[in-house]
Amino acid sequence: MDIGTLLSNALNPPVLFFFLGVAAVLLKSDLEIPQPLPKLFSLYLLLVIGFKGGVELRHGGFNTQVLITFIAAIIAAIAVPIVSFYILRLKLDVFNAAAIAAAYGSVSAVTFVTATELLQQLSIPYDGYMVAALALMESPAIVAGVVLVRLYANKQEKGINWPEVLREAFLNGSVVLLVGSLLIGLLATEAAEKSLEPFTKGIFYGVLTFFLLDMGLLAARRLKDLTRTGPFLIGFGLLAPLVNAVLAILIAKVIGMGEGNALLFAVLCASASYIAVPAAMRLSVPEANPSLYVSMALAVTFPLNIIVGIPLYLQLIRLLGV
Amino acid sequence: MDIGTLLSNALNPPVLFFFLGVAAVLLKSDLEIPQPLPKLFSLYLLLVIGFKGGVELRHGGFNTQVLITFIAAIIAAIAVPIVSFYILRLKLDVFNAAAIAAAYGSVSAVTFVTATELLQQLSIPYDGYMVAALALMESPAIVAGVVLVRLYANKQEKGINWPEVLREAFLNGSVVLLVGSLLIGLLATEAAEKSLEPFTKGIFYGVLTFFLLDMGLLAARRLKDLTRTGPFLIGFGLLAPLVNAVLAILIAKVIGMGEGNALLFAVLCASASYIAVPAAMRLSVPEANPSLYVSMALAVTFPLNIIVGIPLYLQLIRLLGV
Amino acid sequence: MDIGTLLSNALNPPVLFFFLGVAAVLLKSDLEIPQPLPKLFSLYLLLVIGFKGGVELRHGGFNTQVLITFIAAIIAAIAVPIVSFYILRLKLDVFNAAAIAAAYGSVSAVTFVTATELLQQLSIPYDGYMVAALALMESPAIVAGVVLVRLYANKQEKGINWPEVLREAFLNGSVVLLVGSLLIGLLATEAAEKSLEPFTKGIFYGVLTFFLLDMGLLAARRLKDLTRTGPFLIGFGLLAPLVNAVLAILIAKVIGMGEGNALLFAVLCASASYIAVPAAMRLSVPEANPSLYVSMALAVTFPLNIIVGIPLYLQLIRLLGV
Amino acid sequence: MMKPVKRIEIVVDSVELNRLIELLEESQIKGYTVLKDVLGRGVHGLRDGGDLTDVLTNIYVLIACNEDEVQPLIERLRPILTRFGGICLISDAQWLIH
Amino acid sequence: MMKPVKRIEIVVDSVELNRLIELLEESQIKGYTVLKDVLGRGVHGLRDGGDLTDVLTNIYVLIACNEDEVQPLIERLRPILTRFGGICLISDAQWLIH
Amino acid sequence: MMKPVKRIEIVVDSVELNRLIELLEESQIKGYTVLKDVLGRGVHGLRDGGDLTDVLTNIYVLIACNEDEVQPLIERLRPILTRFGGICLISDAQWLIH
Ligand SMILES: Nc1ncnc2c1ncn2[C@@H]1O[C@H](COP(=O)(O)O)[C@@H](O)[C@H]1O
Ligand SMILES: Nc1ncnc2c1ncn2[C@@H]1O[C@H](COP(=O)(O)O)[C@@H](O)[C@H]1O
Ligand SMILES: Nc1ncnc2c1ncn2[C@@H]1O[C@H](COP(=O)(O)O)[C@@H](O)[C@H]1O
Ligand code: NA
Ligand code: NA
Ligand code: NA
Repeated sequence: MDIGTLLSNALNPPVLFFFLGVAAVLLKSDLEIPQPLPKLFSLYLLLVIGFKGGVELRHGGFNTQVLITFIAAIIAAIAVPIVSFYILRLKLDVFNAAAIAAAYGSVSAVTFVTATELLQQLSIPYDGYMVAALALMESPAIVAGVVLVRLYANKQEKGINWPEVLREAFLNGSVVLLVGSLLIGLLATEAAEKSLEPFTKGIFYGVLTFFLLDMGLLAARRLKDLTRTGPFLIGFGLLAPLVNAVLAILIAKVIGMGEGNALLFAVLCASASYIAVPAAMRLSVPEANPSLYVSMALAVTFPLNIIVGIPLYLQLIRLLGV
Repeated sequence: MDIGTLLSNALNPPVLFFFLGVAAVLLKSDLEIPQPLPKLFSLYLLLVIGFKGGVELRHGGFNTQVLITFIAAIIAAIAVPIVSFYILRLKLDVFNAAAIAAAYGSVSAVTFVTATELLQQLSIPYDGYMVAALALMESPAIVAGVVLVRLYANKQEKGINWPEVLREAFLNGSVVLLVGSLLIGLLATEAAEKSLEPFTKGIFYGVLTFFLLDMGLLAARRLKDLTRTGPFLIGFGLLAPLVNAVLAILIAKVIGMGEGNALLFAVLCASASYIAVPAAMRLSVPEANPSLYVSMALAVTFPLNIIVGIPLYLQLIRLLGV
Repeated sequence: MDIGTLLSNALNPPVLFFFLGVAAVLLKSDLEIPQPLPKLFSLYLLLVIGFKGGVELRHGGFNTQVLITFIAAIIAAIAVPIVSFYILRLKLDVFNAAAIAAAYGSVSAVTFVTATELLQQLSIPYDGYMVAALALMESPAIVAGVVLVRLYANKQEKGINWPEVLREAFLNGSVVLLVGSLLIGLLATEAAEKSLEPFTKGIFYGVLTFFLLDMGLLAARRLKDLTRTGPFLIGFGLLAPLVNAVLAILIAKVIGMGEGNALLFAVLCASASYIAVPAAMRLSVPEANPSLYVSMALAVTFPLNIIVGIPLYLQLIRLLGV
Repeated sequence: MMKPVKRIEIVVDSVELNRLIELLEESQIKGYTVLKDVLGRGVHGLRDGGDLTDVLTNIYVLIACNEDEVQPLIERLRPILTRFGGICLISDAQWLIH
Repeated sequence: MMKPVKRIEIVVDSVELNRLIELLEESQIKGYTVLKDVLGRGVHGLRDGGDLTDVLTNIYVLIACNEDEVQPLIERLRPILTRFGGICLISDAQWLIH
Repeated sequence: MMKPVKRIEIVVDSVELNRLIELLEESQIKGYTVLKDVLGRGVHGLRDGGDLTDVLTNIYVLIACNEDEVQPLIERLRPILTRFGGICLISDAQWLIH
């Protein structure tokens, strides 16, 4: 493992502030970032990630390589929840297994953007359309989760209330904001892009840093829930991302993605959703316990990815000569 | 109609994000910007609009042209509510007629600043003192509204509680912040202005964009109220701004305002207040139904102005060779 | 008194917006900055003050002068509360005397940063390690306050619950954020520092200005409490800072601090805490009345320092040829 | 240990906050609890808070007082409720003397 | 002057807000009060709101209604409480007629 | 269908939140509801929340429990109320069994 990238990643202010948040909770400090401030940061980040993705997409262009990447993304977003569901069913009831599987089939935009920041620092190029892949991978896992519940839960539920499930999966707040901003980025003129730059580029890294301080606070508080859930779930939260990342890197090699895109594709498969999926699961699979799937995605998988995962996957990509 | 300006205005990120907000509500998405985030944006915008107005006012200077413009502004801010009141009385009770008339006699700072952004994009010059005109037109309509209620409502109310009414009109939060920031802009040194620029100029367009996403959400939610109020009020919400704008443009031509100032004057007359006036009306005219005058100003007149109005008025000004 | 510096300080946007906040409350305007917006500003300011301090500390270096300054800071942070306690005991019960003494022994980061802004405007150099002195002076006064209560309050309380008191003093939210950000600033690379600049330097002065508008509102609202407490406490709130500043300036002269550092040291001694200490006092000395020590620190000492104090102490430093 | 008290609950348009506090002070009511950003629906329509100002929000006030303090208070309260709307509920409770 | 009413208090997962409002409208309940960002603990564990979304928060609904309106309402309410959890308390109060 | 319960309402300085939750857990109280940012006035003066920290705010806690759980709870609660102030009201209600 090339300690250099690992260390340079861990010494990035965003990751350092994540540690500060965790430390504050472990030291029982009363440091707190009250609602709706976390909501302000996550809305800003989704808006800017989408908009910048749209702008880069416009510069880029569309070719078969882009299409193949999108197809791979959608397949991953359906395969991961199905495989995860059967593994989780070893120890969990249908509802919780489906909800956690949906979370791990979906993605975390902030993990994605922490990876793009690292790529920029190491000046490794990547394509704008990867943000579109991010948007594509948000929702399918939610539908997969609900279908799995209907298939395996006791049969007394008639069919699936498809309109509501699809609205929950494809029209929840984060997806609408991400996809909407992406489309607006596509339509924006050069002048508009320029006048938005201090907002979308200037303060972006600073707001991301402030947000990761809050994520550290939230993750550390969720840790207490996890201690009660036992080793199996923590194990899944650590292993699933690594396995998913390795598989993603292999697929990337097969499709011939560049180094940057491969890392982003691995991070999408390895990251779990803690905003879009929990919001959807509460309505479609209310029997599942939110503190389980939120804690795993936020307190185990998110820290794993931004501290160790991202540099590790990059290392692996270089090893396999993608 | 020169489609060019209309389209370039509609393709501006702020307007596009307004559409995104409306679309999110129509698609029943749970996208939401919880209080007090909208308050944060509107406080920031008022502070920056006022401060920048003061700075430009200092650079500008004072001459008879400025004085005439101010007089025209005050006359408009009194004439519009009186005329609107009698039109509204055709279908509405005294209280609601007066409250809506006051809203349309007052102004919307965000509509004003969307117009200044368009003028900057088309590099059409305008004067700093127009922000002072904006400030002058905030309050008179509130006083007019209250006076109309006392005159026409049943007589059992003795006189007008002038201290409270004047405080409500001239000392409500938005007016104090706008006028206060304007005065501070006047006093600020070049160095202070410079060190504030990343805050007042840099992120301004971005925060305006974020705010219009929220305005889209609020406007679309208010639309439901309007469907119940019937066609007359929606008609008034669409026609009054156009009529007021045409009259304003004629006055601008007579006084000899430049193209930029004429557009801003038209926008001031055509825009309706959804922050200062509702806050004042609730105390002085509690019998009026806030969901009526808020919905008309926010869900009908505001969208009309920023999507179609502003480019249309500019077109008209060029036609009449102002 | 050189009116120049006094005026140039008072005409700074932050101070002007403080006056605007006070004026809004005195005019009974409904201008309000609802929670948790003030919390957002103070978290941002603490994070940026700490981070920038850490960055400057890294550039600086460590020598005996730094060590002596730190020792002087800690001694002041213990001496001030003890002396203040005995003075306050002339008129107050043990609990309130200890709580107010602790507030005046501690510091206000925003007063500190208003002074650094003035130094930058007058291009007077100062050292990064002064932020470390700020951090060092946050907590000792809290411990001193609690010890004084245990010594002088009726004896029925057995000993001091040291773990809780120390956690309250050294691990409360503001201290953890300030010290944490300082350490992260020390570790940050040049590239990271650069990409954070629009956030830590660009919008800093603007957010400080917005924050002082809110401080003006809060200070003016607290004034009503003070009128009930009587002249003694208002007198203490005005005199203690001046006396502490003079003593600090004498110490600075003895230790041979530069002009900039001497001003900052004086401001640290002269400022009182209205965030960290109140939060700690509520748990360790619940018998004290928060509206007393919060109002004195926020409505008397803070305005005194930023309007008159800072330029006055600078004047004094120049007079004594520090 | 315990004393019987009356629980008065008031939900009214948030614009009435200051007027209501003055009224409580005039009726020598020294203790009350206030909740802000309260939503709801009533005769005056839906107050879902969905607005830039707190125009469309209510406040909830809880007052525990002795039986004899109820009458003077609700006499002062009635004109406000008639003009600005809102509701007032009165129920019984025991106050823990400490 | 006063009329006896029933006070219905409901605390339920905030995700149920829309469903609950629909249910009130179906039961011809024209007046209700809603509090958001409510925390708590129950059979479904701790809801401390500590999250990026309002996944871990409740809502509190207060309904003052006549005795005869209670039965139809709680019959519609029961299936929601069984499926999504939450509590419903019913107490007596006097409504100030104004 | 319904069972009688006791409604305990507590309003206390928000700094007491953790201590109060511990106390509830010690008294085997498994269900409670908490409201934050509560304002008010009492013996300790006005808490209008107008401050940079939540120094000047209260919390409101609602506990529905059986009659026999009331005594142990209020015995533990009394010392907190005496030292830090606040109020505790106890009233009757019916719990909807679902
Ligand atoms: N029957 C009721 N039960 C509970 N709350 C109510 C009731 N009626 C009105 N309210 C509350 O009081 C506010 C004002 O009522 P109104 O003046 O009737 O519109 C409403 O927005 C509700 O929050
Ligand atoms: N005994 C109780 N007393 C007061 N509130 C309760 C009680 N039980 C549950 N709650 C509230 O109802 C919410 C959902 O309850 P549950 O479905 O049992 O988890 C909890 O988060 C609490 O806010
Ligand atoms: N009589 C009362 N009725 C309702 N709330 C009260 C009453 N007395 C006190 N409170 C609440 O309890 C808090 C603390 O009370 P105290 O300790 O008496 O200052 C106050 O800030 C109010 O929110
Ligand atoms: Na994934
Ligand atoms: Na107008
Ligand atoms: Na000090």
